[in-house]
Amino acid sequence: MERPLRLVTANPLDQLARTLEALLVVASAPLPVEELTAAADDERERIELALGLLAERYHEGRSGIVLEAVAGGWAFRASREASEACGRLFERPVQRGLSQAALETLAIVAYLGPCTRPEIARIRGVAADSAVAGLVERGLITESGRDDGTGGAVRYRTTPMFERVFGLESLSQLPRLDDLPGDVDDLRERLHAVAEQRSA
Amino acid sequence: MERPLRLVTANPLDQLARTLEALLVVASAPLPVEELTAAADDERERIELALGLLAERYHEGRSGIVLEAVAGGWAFRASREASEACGRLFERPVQRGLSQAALETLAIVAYLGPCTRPEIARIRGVAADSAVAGLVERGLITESGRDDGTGGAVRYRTTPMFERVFGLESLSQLPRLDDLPGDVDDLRERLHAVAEQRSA
Amino acid sequence: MIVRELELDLDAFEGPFDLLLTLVLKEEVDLADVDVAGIVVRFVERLAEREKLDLDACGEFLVLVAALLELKARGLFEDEAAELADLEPEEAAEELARRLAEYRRMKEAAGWLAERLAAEGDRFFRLGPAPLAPALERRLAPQDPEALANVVRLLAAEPPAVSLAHMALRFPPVAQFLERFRALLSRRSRFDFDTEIDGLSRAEQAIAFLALLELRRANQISISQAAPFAPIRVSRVEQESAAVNERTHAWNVRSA
Repeated sequence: MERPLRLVTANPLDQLARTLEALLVVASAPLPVEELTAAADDERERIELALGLLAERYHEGRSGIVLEAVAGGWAFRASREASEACGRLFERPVQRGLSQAALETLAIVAYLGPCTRPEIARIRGVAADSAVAGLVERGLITESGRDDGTGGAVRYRTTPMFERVFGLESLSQLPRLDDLPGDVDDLRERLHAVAEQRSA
Repeated sequence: MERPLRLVTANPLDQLARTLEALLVVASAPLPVEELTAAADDERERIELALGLLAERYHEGRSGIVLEAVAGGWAFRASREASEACGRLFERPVQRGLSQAALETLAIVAYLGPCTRPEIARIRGVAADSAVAGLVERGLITESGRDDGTGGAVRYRTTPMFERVFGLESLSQLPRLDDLPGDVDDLRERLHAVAEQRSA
Repeated sequence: MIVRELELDLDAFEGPFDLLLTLVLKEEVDLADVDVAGIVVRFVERLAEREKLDLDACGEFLVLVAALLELKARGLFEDEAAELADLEPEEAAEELARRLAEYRRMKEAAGWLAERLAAEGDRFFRLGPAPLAPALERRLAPQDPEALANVVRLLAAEPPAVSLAHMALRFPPVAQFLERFRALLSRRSRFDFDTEIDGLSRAEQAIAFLALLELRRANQISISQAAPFAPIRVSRVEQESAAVNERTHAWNVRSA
């Protein structure tokens, strides 16, 4: 491990290359040369030289990290050699369950029909933003118009994917809540009333 | 660039180390050794040896990419040397620091969590709602079920992001409360000093 | 030594003790920010500089600091007033001390976190997915619909009834006692403080005492006490003399 270090230290571009490595490992999108130049606060030619150096070091077959020039700029990726391992990492066993926040949000949307984030937050007593975003991302709920026609908040409803995951042919197959009001409006009222009590 | 390669190739762990590099550069959260072991499909001891090798290579001062043990796993980050350049291009995880209220709330959740907003308010003597909301928004704490499993208040715990931002391998790295410098002792000492002066 | 002139140098306040009390009473300084321990240490240091033990000053100081501490403690645990009021004084003191210690530890922990954040704040790491990573496909295992029903039942469950007893025992504002004493003095030229506060909780008594100090500061009353622990007599100050005295002695609450 000693020799390569000395080799690198001898190179005047070394520090610049290290800065670029750092920028590339933090980036979540390919970085154009202009952005690298601005961030490293150096000359474009030197940036390009340093990138060349890095491309050689982070090269297929030599390293598990590979530097690649893509449409949008430069980015690190995993080596092809490791693609099987990466596949195992990303196709990790299907996710078991949903978080409490996700489950509550989903249950409210499923039983009450289309609702807005503010309403979900009011019933739960905590902000619903990230739970709603997560469920949309997984395709379990989706936007369904706006409250009061146009101007209001976005409403969300469950998707066919939701029905598949929960093994339902339709929403009418949701388990009955015998102990609670069967009518949706009454149930909604009850949930709001309890939420208010809880926050008092 | 030739010599280090031959050196590395001579090492039987080399291919495994390359695989780990690949996994770490694409992962979006710190990877626990178990996950690395499963993805690389190798033995745990060998994984640990290879990680040691990588930790030496990707070390502060030697590389722009630094490997660290954090939040219960292993992850790459940018070297501190490059933090200025990174600051020009990326947001810090906690951009503008944390208010005293936020820090106290975070301390309570980290030490006593999971806990509810009323519990936090009881210890701090003031409502914790906005501090909790701010910390949730920054991803430092997250919901963790409800009190007593009943319809009680939502409980919160710290996230892996919290451990990453604060550079903790796990919550057990937090100092024991007894070990924190208490000004109670300082106070007692000063009173003793005054008393001694008096009797002298 | 005159307690009200005790010079303080605290984080939240710098100046004489009587000014601090005034600002606290006017709610211009948050009592939660006042380091009472710092006041005690300053007083003890001043006391140590003297040849003789000043018992008067000690007594006065104890009364004022006790009132400040109680106010502060109550401020921290407002919602717990009822619960604490049910305890014996020693138990309540013990409980308050325990909670204050807990809060203090959390403040220490918050301080540690602040230092840690300052030291580790320049660590940059990727916050999103890697640029060229395989698309993450999180497939969800089949779920039991009964879980949805259970969650709705949970959200619809009545929360446990909260005792509202503390509403009646809520800490009265200083203004309430100010009004009460002013009203009393509009009917009578003097009254006995101890009789007036008889039957009140200790916290209420402390507030009443602070109201008394405020009236004295505004030069609307004079206070006398025949001996330590003797009843405190409060008399109305006549308007003419009040105007004369206005600027001279803002505070004059020393035991006789």
